[in-house]
Amino acid sequence: MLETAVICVGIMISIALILNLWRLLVGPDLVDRIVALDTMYINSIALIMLFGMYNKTSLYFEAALLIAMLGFVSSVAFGKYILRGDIIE
Amino acid sequence: MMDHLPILPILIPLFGGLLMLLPPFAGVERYVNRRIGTTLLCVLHIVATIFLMNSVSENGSMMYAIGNWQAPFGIIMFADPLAVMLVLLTGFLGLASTLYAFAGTDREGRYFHPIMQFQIMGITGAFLTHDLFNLFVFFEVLLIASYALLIHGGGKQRTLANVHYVILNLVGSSLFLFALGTLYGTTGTLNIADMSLKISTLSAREQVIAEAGGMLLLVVFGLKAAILPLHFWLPRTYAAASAPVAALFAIMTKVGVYGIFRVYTVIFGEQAGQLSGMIQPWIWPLAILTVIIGTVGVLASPDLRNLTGNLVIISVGTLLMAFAIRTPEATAAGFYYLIHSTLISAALFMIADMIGQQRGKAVDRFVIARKVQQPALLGLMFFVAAMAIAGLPPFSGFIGKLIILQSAFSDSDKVWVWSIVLISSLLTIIALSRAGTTLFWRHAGDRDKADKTAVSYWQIGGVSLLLIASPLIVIYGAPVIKYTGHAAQQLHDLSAAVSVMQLKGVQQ
Amino acid sequence: MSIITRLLPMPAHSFLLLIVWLMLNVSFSLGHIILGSVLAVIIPLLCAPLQVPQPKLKRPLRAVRYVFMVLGDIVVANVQVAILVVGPMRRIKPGFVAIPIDLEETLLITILASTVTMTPGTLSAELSKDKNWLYVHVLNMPDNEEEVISLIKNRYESAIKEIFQC
Amino acid sequence: METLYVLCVGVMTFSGVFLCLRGRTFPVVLGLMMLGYAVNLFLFSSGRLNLDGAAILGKSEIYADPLPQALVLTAIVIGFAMIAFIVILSMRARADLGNDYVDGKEPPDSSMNSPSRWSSKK
Amino acid sequence: MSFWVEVIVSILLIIGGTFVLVGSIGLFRLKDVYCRLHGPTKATTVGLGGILLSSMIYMSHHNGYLSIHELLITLFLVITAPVTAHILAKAAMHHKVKTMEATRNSHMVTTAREQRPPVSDNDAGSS
Amino acid sequence: MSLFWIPVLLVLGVLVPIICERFGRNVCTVATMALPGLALAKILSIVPEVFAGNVITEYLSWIPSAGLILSLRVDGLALLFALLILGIGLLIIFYASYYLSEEEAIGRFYAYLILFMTAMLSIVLANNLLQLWMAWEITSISSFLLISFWSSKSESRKGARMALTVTGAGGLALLAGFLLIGDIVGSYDLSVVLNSGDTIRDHALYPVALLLVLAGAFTKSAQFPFHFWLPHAMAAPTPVSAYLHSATMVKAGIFLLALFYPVLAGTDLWFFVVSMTGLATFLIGAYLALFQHDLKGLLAYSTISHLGLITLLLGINTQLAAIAALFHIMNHAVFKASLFMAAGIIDHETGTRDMRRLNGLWKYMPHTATLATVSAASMAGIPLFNGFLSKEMFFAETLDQVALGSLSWMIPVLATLGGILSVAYSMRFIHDVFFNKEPEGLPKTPAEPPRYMKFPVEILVVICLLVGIVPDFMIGDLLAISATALLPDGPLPEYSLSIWHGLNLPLLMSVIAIFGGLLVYAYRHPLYRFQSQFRETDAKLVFEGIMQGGIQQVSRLHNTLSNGSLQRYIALLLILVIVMTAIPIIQLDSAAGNLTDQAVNGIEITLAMLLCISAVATAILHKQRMIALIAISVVGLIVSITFARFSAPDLALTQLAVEIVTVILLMLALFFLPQKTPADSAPKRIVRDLGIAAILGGIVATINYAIITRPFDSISDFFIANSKTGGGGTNVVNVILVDFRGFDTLGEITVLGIAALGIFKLLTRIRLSMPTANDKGIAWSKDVHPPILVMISQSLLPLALLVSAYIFIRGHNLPGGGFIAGLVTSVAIIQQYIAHGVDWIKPRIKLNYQNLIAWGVLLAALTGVGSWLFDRPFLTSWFDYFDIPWIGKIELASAIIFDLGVYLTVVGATLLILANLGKLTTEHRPTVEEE
Ligand code: NA
Ligand code: NA
Repeated sequence: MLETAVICVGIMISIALILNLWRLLVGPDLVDRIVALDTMYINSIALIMLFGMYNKTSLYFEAALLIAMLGFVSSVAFGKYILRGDIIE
Repeated sequence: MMDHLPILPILIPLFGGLLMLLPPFAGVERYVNRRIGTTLLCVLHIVATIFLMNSVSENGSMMYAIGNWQAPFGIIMFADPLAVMLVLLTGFLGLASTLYAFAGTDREGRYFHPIMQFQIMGITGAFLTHDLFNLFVFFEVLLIASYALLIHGGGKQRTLANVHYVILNLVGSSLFLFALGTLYGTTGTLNIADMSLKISTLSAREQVIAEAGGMLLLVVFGLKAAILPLHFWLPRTYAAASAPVAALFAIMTKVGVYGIFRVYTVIFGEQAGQLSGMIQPWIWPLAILTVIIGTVGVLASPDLRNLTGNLVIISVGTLLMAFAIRTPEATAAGFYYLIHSTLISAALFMIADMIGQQRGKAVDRFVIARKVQQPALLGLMFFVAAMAIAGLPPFSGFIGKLIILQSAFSDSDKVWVWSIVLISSLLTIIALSRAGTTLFWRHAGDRDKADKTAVSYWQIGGVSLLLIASPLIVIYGAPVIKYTGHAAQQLHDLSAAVSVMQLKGVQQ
Repeated sequence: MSIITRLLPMPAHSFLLLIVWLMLNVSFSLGHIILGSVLAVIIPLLCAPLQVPQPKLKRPLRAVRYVFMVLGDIVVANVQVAILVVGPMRRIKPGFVAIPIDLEETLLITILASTVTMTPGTLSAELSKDKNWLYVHVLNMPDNEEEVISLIKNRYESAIKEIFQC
Repeated sequence: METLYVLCVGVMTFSGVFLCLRGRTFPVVLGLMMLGYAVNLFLFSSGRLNLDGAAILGKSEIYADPLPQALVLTAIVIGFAMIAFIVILSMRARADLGNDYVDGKEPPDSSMNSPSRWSSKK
Repeated sequence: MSFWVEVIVSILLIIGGTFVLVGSIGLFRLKDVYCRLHGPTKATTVGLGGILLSSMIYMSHHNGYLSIHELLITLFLVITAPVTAHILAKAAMHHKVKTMEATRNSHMVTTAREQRPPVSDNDAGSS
Repeated sequence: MSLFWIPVLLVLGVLVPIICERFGRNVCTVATMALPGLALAKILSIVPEVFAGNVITEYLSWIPSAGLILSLRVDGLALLFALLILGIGLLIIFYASYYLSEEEAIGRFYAYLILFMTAMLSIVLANNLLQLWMAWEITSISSFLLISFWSSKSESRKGARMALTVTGAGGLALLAGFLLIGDIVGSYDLSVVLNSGDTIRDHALYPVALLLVLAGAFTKSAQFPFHFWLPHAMAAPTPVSAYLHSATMVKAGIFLLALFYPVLAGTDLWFFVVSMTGLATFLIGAYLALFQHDLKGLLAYSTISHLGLITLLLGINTQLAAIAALFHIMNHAVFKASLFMAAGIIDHETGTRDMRRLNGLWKYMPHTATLATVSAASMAGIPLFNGFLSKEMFFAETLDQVALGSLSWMIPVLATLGGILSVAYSMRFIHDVFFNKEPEGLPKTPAEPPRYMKFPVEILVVICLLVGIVPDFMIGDLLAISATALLPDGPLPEYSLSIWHGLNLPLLMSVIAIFGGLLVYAYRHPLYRFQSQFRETDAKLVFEGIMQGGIQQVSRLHNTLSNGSLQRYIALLLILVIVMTAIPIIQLDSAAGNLTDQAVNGIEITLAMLLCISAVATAILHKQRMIALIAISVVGLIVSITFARFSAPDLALTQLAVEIVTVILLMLALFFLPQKTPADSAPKRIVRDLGIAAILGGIVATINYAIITRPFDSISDFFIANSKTGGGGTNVVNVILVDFRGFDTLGEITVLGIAALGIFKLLTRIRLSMPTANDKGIAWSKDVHPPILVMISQSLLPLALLVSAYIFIRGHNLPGGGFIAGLVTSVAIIQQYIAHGVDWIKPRIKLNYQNLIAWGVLLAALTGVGSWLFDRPFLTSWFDYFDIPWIGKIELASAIIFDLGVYLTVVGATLLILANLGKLTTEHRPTVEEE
């Protein structure tokens, strides 16, 4: 059962990622693309956790944690860029 | 300490460069401390290398297993006569450049001395390491240091030259990694000697894959060495660099040449079956064309620095010819020529700078300009350097070219090597005589007396150090050639390296 | 100033860090408690120059309750949003509202704004310069804007005020 | 899996090389980054692909080849240093030369000539 | 693994996955940037929370000890997601991204992007 | 005393004039003459031994492996030349002290002259081919210096360059010839080579060697068609012309022919090439000499002509001809040197050398005129003067050969014609200058020169007369002994050195020559008119034209090839890669190895698809830079997921952290760069680039596939086996990084540190224009630090630092390590910079990032050196487990300190870069350029 659930969720996340990429490429605004990228970060965390469950290992935890932390910084930086151009001032 | 000799030439500049970043060496006003420190470091590097050389000459090649991890698993520093010779050359060049920089270059921007030390460290490491990936790392050390040194002093030309230089080398580094992946993926090892043993045990198909990796490496080394058609970056880059930096860069092309010598006589050497001599069909035309294109560049150069840059290209082509002959004798001749050409081209970069310093806005361009302030001094230096680099007796270039010519083995080699080397020499003589007559003899009016541009004693010291070496390696030609012969013979002797590193595997 | 206050300028922070450390290492061994405590002391000290003094949490229990309330709201809100998203797009009638806020401290405003974003169909879009207005984007605006305003003010802002007692 | 993997490496190489051949610094930097990804994946795979065998002792029976991983790690760091340098260098070039062409000037064979070229000469 | 644990894990997983997907569908389908921001900040975060919870239970069960570090990721996301959304909404307003036609009070974007207090509808109409 | 003293004395002699110049001209002259004088004494001291028929040789080993064994040899030929070089050389030095004006740097002049003398003497004394060649080249160089002595004159520079080019080219051919001979004989030792005549002549490569040697000899001796440089070398001061370009250097070629006469001569090829070249040179030189208006020009062409004569004699292949050649070498040296000096006196005293203006000088300088007349008569071959004797021998030898078959009669006829012309130009030299009306518009009033300026001329004139009158007494022995060098086998043939040989054909030829010459001179004006129809080609202009044109062509080629286009350079690089790797890859019949593809699932396909699409999108969208940056972020993200998927968690973490930092960096930079790429490359170039990219992508993929589908043995098993026991960690990757291959890591952090320093250098004094609005024209938001962001960022900092400590500490055993921890710390601090701004952070973070880098690398390196204390190699790790009550077993390892070094370096470098980059828009920007 879990196996099936994992596969189902895997497919869901895959679809989600494809939808994200679509938005990322289509835009239309830069902000749309950044939102898409941010969503992709979060979806990747889901995917990596899923890998962990699939392989029954917690080795992926740090990767997920790091994506959460760094993805935030990245999205904020992108946002700041649009707002101010200069992200550190 | 003697046990650690093979690592000292790497560690001295590393620690030195780091200390230069810290008190009491760091800071605008402490440049005197830095100068004293950096001179000591250069001398220390040379002394350590001489000890190492002595030890290697007496007891044979030394290996140093870093972290006490033995070959083929750990990273091995392998001090064979060739590597030690090149390290000594590097140290010598470093000292000359450093002294020259005391004239003021070192105060034109930050971190000059530390980065110079890192540069020396990178080059030294590249010569000493016997691990292909570690070679990559040292390549990157020397490259990043060279990027930083190249922009030293600022200015549009330097920035532009640096853009080209950096981008090309980044592409080159990517290729290096592709090559490394290919070679590791087929042989499963990184130690150069071990790889050469593994290569011979591969199946024919795997050898073909390894061959692709080897070819990639040739491009990588070729880019560093500036062989045709990868040479375009060199004259402009070297011309843009400040003089002591350009002088130190004279050894950098030799790192590429060294890589070619090392990799293709060891990894793809005689034991490598069908891969033995795999670059032979390439290296001949490339070497010849490199000499030709360098000569064309020499004739077409608008100024002395560009001309010297093109002379460096010629020297690389000549070295490749020596490699292509593929005998220990020719290799030995190549090594001698390498020492000579490195020292003299370095000196010429400095001389070009001093001439430029006295000719106002025309700098070292071949146009009528005001008279140089010290024609006798600079003229003599230029004359000696020009004679030497053109291969005219009684200076080192003559001996270098002579023994390369002598080492041409078959009749067809002779035709090619002799005609190319000699014609290139003639054209170089023509170009240098035109350059010299223009720079020193064609001038518009006398110079303004108030305009004091006399060269400093540091500059004279730096250049003299390099120029004096030329007659010295002529007078002591016999021991030097004996040494290079020994170095060449050791390079070709895989079984010696294998036994020093206690490698197990197929031997031939 | 006692040594303890000097070493632990923010005891709550330090405690939180220790807890997080133990969670990270998935271990409650003595070694990790010691190591975690050391870090919990050192890190706040290192960060101290970069911290601006914040209002103190006055009613922790109320805070816990608030957290659970918000969590509950999040779940509910998400189901609503999910239905909206999956359903026909024309049913969605978004809009902006400006919510007057009485909170003074930036921390509290931040908490409110975050809560607003995490809960039902609302998203804190902008804070006016004078910190008196929070512009909120509402995914599906009820016919009466005041519903949103009063929900936020009554359900969240008042709770926050209560927690920090200001 | 292997086919899929090399497909990705190939496409990234393609894209990286194409970008490296552009005439302005920013795309070239992107190209070098892209090439860097391709190279890292290439070097990484020289230890062959292993799906469940992180080289942490005691966590699995078969281990992935740890050596290429270490090499790639070094390569990533060095690549980062290099990219950082070239990024700032392109800024410097923009400041010194007044444009962002890799050659410091518009290439002679560039066919298009946009009137609104972004340049500020001071 | 006991059946019930597996059921709980699977259900949480499926719920999480669904929300993740819904979030991305929202990003895909919704008509303007402001609406699209709701998807990832809410649904995806919650979805991820579900998956993390599921992973937590599963790993705890698998390893035989309580594996709660997944909670940290959730905590982290709950703290950061609103800020990201806030910054991006600010960015969207700054970029003068068009709101969808049905948006009420879209004039507020003008005052909001300048961080001024809102003006009444009448004022907005006249200015 | 060793023979080696001769060159040593002379080399020291080079320094004497430079040192003595300050003591006045006379002292300088005397001092300069001293050492060559000593050398001459040494030569004279061995004359008896040489006359006794001995060949004196001495050896000094130098670089034996290259055949460079210094060795000297004095035989008759060498003796003859050595006497000429030193004897005439001393006279020239003496003469020059009067010739050069007071303000000229006579010290430098003498130094060059002695340098030349050394080289020239080394040529004739050399007993080793390579040594000979070295000296040969130095004569070219010193000749260059001497011709260009008046360097401010364009003609001097050009003349010097031309001489250097022509003789230099010949010299390189000569080297090839010598190397070939060395190969054939197996030695460069002249004693050996001279005894291997048959070996050489019989060798298949004899023609090649001969032609190469002749190329050297002919260029040096100004033989047709290489003669053109010599007249232009006359731009040199006259002592130089007298010494180099008549008496000695040009004779080096002749010397070479004589030296190799026993080895190379005697074949038809020798005869044909040497004698025909000599004949042509003889006639052309004589003919052109007649039409020169410049006194020195006349002498120069006459020299060419006489050199041709000697060459012709050496080419004739008879023994008597060789002896005649030697005889004429001596005679020519003597009379031509004296003529040049006389010409120099005339120039010196009248200020011109133009024979159209020089007339009737006998009246003004009768003494000089007498001397010049005697020498000129000798040149013309008038009886009682030395030139007559050798020229008569020459006429005799032209009669005595049959090599041209039925056309052999032409040689004596042409020789006579040459004789006629010689008489004619000699007549002109005497009549036109010393008689023939009054001088016209001379710059100076002519007068006799200083007494001793004529002294060298007098000596030479006396020799001319003595040799002409009592030849056997004067030079009989010298000629004989030098002839034995050319004709080593058997006794010398019969010949007689006397004025009167009876009425014979050669005498008739002489008579014809004298009267014919007078006749030609008498009717010279119609000849001048005839000659003036031909446009005079100035060899200098032609030569310079060819050189300039050549260099222009070469420059054009060079500029076309290296047009400064980076795109072209990269394309060339990549094309080379394609060509070189495609060749082996094509040999691979199938890329696939024997490992089967592992199964894929939908997620992996999706990820691959996303990766490929975003990679391609980055390329397509690169003109919209921000979008490209977002796209490449996706690539980076998926690459790190890929690492995670293929069991490389450390890599995933590193890739992720690096990716974010890089993107932030790019964003910082992008602010100062154009936001969009406006103009783009031509479509043709895009197609080309796409082609290169596609092929290269294909090749890389193929190689990759070929590798990963084949099994291999690697050294990695060792690492897995020893990670715990030898490195004390269970994360093998980390143990490799900090222990097995810690040296790589040390290098890597050094790179990072240097990069940061270099970037700091790049940022100092950078002048950037900041856009005030984005690419849509919207002015930047006024909300610099959004309060909500500030609040959250500062709350996250402790958490981030904790995470970074966590990642650091566990690295040795689980994924993590100093590098990733460092990046996490940096990103956390950067986040503070983003939220709070530089102005706020600057006073609050007192870290000196430069020191942090230095200490970081230092710490790592010191950990390595620490192992020396335990007598272990650099970077040998140490670890141990300690059992502590209550806590349990804990591990301490040196690798942790090493990793701490890595951590500090990463933090220092990243922050040095990013923080300083951030400062560019604030007043904290780096401005101090000087350290
Ligand atoms: Na800034
Ligand atoms: Na006259």
